[in-house]
Amino acid sequence: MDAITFWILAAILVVSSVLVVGQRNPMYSVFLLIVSFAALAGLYIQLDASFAAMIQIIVYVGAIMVLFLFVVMLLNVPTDDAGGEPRRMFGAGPRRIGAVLSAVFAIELALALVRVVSTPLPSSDRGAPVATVYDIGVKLFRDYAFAFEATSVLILVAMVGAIVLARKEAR
Amino acid sequence: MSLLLIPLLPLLGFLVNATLGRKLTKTASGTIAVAAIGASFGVAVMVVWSLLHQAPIGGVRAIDQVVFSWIQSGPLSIPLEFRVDPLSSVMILVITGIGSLIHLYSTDYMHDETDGEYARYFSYLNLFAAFMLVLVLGASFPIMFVGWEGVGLCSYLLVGFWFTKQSAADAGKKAFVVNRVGDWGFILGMAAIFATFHTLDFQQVAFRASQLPIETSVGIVTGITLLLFLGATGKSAQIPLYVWLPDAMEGPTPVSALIHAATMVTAGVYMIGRNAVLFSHAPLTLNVVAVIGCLTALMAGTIGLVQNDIKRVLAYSTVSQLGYMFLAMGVGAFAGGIFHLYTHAFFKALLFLGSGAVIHALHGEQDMRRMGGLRKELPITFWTFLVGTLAIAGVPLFSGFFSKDEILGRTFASGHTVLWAIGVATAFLTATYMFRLLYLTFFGERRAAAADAHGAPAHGDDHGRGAALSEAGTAESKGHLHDAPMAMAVALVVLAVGAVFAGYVGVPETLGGGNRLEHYLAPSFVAPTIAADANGGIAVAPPVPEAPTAAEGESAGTEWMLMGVSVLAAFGGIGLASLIWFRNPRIADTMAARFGVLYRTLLGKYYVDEIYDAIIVQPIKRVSTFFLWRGVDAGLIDGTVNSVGFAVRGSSAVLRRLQTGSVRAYAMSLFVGVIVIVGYFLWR
Amino acid sequence: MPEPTLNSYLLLSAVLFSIGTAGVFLRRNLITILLSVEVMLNAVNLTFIAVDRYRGTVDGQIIVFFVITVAAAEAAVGLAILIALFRHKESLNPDAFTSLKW
Amino acid sequence: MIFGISRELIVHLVIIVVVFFALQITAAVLVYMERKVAGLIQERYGPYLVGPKGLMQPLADILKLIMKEELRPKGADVILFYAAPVLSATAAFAAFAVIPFGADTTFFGFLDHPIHLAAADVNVGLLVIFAISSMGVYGVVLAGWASNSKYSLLGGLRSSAQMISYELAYGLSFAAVIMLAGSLSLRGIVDQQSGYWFGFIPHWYLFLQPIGFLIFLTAGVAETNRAPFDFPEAEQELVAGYHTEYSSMSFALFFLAEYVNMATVSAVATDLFLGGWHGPFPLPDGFEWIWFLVKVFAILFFYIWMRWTLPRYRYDQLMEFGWKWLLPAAVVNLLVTAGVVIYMGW
Repeated sequence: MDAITFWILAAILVVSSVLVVGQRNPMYSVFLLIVSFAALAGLYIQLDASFAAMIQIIVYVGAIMVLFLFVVMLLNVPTDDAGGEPRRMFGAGPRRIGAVLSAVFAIELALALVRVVSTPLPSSDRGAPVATVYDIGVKLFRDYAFAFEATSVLILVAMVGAIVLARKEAR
Repeated sequence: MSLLLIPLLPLLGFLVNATLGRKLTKTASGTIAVAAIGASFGVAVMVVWSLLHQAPIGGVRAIDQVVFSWIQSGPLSIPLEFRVDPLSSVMILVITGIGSLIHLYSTDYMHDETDGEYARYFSYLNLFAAFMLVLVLGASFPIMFVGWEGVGLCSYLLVGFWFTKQSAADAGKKAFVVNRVGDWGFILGMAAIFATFHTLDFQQVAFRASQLPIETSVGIVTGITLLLFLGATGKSAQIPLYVWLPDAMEGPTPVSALIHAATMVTAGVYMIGRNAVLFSHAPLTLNVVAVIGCLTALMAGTIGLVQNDIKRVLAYSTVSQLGYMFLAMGVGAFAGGIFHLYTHAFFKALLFLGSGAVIHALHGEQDMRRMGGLRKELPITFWTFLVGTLAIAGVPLFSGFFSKDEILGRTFASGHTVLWAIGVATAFLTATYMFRLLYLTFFGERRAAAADAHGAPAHGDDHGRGAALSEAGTAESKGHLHDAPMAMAVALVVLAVGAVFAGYVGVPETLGGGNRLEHYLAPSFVAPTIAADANGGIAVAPPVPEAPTAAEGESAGTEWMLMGVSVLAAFGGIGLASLIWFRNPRIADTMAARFGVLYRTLLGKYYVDEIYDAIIVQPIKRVSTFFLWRGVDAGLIDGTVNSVGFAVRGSSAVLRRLQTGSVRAYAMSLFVGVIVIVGYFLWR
Repeated sequence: MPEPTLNSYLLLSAVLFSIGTAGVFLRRNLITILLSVEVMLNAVNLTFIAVDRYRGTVDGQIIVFFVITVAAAEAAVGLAILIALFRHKESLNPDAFTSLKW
Repeated sequence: MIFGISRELIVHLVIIVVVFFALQITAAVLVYMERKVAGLIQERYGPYLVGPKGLMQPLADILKLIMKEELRPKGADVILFYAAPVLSATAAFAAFAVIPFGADTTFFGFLDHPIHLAAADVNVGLLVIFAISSMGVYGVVLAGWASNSKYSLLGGLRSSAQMISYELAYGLSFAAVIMLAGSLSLRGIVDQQSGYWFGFIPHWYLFLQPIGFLIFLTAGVAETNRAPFDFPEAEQELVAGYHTEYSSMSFALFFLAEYVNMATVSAVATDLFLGGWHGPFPLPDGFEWIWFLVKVFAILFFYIWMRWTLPRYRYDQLMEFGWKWLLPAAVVNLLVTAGVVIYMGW
């Protein structure tokens, strides 16, 4: 049962991600990315991290992606590389190099993983994740309290920065 | 009572006035300043009181306070430590007491300034007080040096207070630069002391010095003391470094009174007193000190005789009085020197403030040739001034008499007959030029118009309005002049009282006084029999012989004789002065004509400034222009800097190619790095 | 169907990551590039969660939250910049913004 | 065991089917209710021709919609255009799946173990609801964008902006309740609300969280784009907002979605604040869900009532209200609750 769901979700995940990248229309990319996030959330649930899964959906799908969507609608540049004539030096050449590089990287990672013996995950009792939520809360606000506060500051700064940047200069 | 408070209070005053002075009204900033110094006077009094009621420990009476450990490196350990002993107790009383009076005086005197300037003035004044107190309270050389430099700075700031006036700015610069020479000596001295005694604490130094034999020939102690004395000459305007003091008169008159008469310039004297033990171990230096002091006294006296600027006359008299003090130090009459310092503080401050009142009344007129006949118009000023004059002239029963006589007596006793003779001569001169000043200023008729005919320059004391207002002054000078206003009057009167009675703490035995001040001060000038050593422990020293107190070896008779002589000198001087400038002023001009060369030499202050300029300033200027500036700075340093710049520019011209500006290119390079690293870990 | 092991998760995330990088290098549209970056972030998150599960801890999840938070901030600022750029050059092609300043 | 299928499984499937259809029926009922109430409020009869008292009216509406021609504006993005309504409808239904609507029951001994009355019982239920409702935005946005028409686009943008802004207050009002109950599971929360104070006041969070409840309702209204916050389809300004270009079934789906969403919000409100199936007086075992139904419909009625009595806000006012009043209020409420929970040790 788990195995099947895993492979299905994995398939969805990979395919949709590939499409996100392969897509010429940013609108579609956004939606495909949402799909991949949903699949990812499914995997999280598989891994007994339902809380993380929900956060993933709420924050990523519910907020970040909407932001992207807005920008896409706002700028309304559906097709890829609209404007900005590609210059010789940054034309197709380096992009191919980039593709090669990432392929190499993937192979490297694969090799690295194949090296180590494949360890099966410890069998999980589908115990109440609520308890986990509790644990997470405790850990987050005890051990990671500082990081938490720091992040809040970060968010604030980002907010201000975004507003300042995107605001039309009043002249 | 915390010693720290004493310098801290004025410092606070400074901070307040310096930070929000521009916002404050004159009344406010003035009040703050006066309150600050006044409070610290109160504290000082309490401290001294408790000191007086303290049982001497091993002959030493002192209150110590370590604020915190300031410098701590290897063998060198300098706590920020304050110490009050009899010597410094006298000093702090003088500084805070007279300081307060002068602050008070200034509130009226500076009243024509704008609020901001007013606050600036008082902040400087407070800062000065703070540093001066640090100087005298410091328990070790470095602390003293902090104060030493601090007062130098304040002197610079205050002399150049009206910095928009070229002469004032220059005077400030001059004061500072000349002092640097002295400071150089002081620093070297400090270094030598540390090298020799491995400590910088006064008591320690005194204690360890007392272990050494008295140097008959030139030795390390002599070297040290000479260096220190160089510092002293700088601060206290002695030959060869006295030249800055007369010019310092460009500053506001109260400043001259506080810094250039009562306190700062006496720092040198204090410093020698503070290191009495050290100096008394170097007889050679003592002689040098005595001679220098004596010569300075005479020289300044002679110059003072012919000056026409009221403040300059006072300045030179200050120099010569300081000479007296050094003379005293030189002949080992440390107590005497401090005694004179103390009385001098009163009457010289009084005289300066008096002259200030006159200048104030005449709207910045400083030239005595344009004064005269002010007796009736400025009664308070006149009477107080008169008291001051009598005191400085050494007329019996006035404070100056006792201290001066003390010095002369001790000089004679110590066998320096020549110096004694010069001293007497100087006393004569002092009386003369002081009464000349008195007559020219307060007696006879107003000569403003006449002087205008001479077209004598008017030294504007009031910033900006200088010349113009002095004209105005002369214009309305025929009309009624206003006497010193309230605050100024109070200060004058109080100081006058001081000038009369200050001397009575040190009436010599012969007059049945039983020289109390001297006995009180004596412990400060001998090595402590028990000195707390660096690490707070106790080191027992061999008991040193009791300091030479009053008139040993000389009979009461000789002392009466000496006194008679100096009194004669004083009255002789007064007589001569009245003969020339009171009876028929004509004589002055005729004499000036007859001894033209001498007169011009004196008027030109022996051309010392010119000589210095020729043999020191100009060469230095040339060297720095052609070698240091053109050669080293422009050629070497700038050359290096520029070449570095060019190198960078050249290399960046090449490296720029990497800076494509394409985000992707950067990301790619970064990513290559990632791949390489991962690869390394794979194939390792 | 083999049971998913830790490695299968890790491999999956490796693949995702590579896809993300490929996207960053291949696309000529800033929006898509940002999306690719998100993909990469999520690949990392997946590893965290997987290892978390493997070691039976929750720290990984917490780190994931932080990653998500940072991603949010990044997206906000990134998009703001993007808008500003677009206003300026009417283009979203990263190669159009090589002048370093204007 | 029937045909080798365990009874639990059967019951589960039954429940799912029931919920699914119940929702559609609810929607239908709501349509009728809406028109009737509107009529009454406006001093007219409302539907009365079709069937007794116009009871068949919803059916007629649906038929009409089905018969209509499916229009698609030129230059619309085909895939997304059709994906949009499906997405929103799916989201709407999915959200309801995790809502428990009755006490555990064995169906009068049909089962040997009592089972939960819910399509799917998740113990992070609230988060799921929150997540899915946040997904609901996409249907609208998508519709707005895909139909390639300025009215739709504006409507879509507006509604998404509105939903996002109000989601915060929405979530925060959840959080307060979660704190009180100490559980993320709706069932757990409902169970916390059983019992009475002084024997007669039911132990509902409504009484502990009055402000929270108000915030929740307001935000809920905004979430579902209902009057007075119905900007996405502000007729006077945007014709019909994001579904201007939709017709026939796809329009019906949006319509359905809207009403199901209303139902969901009301159900959540019931579970969170009104003690779910715990009523002022207990009902016989196996019938508690009636209380649930009653409360849900009460809230729904309130919705409709509001729609026909309140005028529409202005958009900027809406945003201002959301950010400057509702959100701060929610935060304060949360903080106070937290303080109480900590210091009273509830």
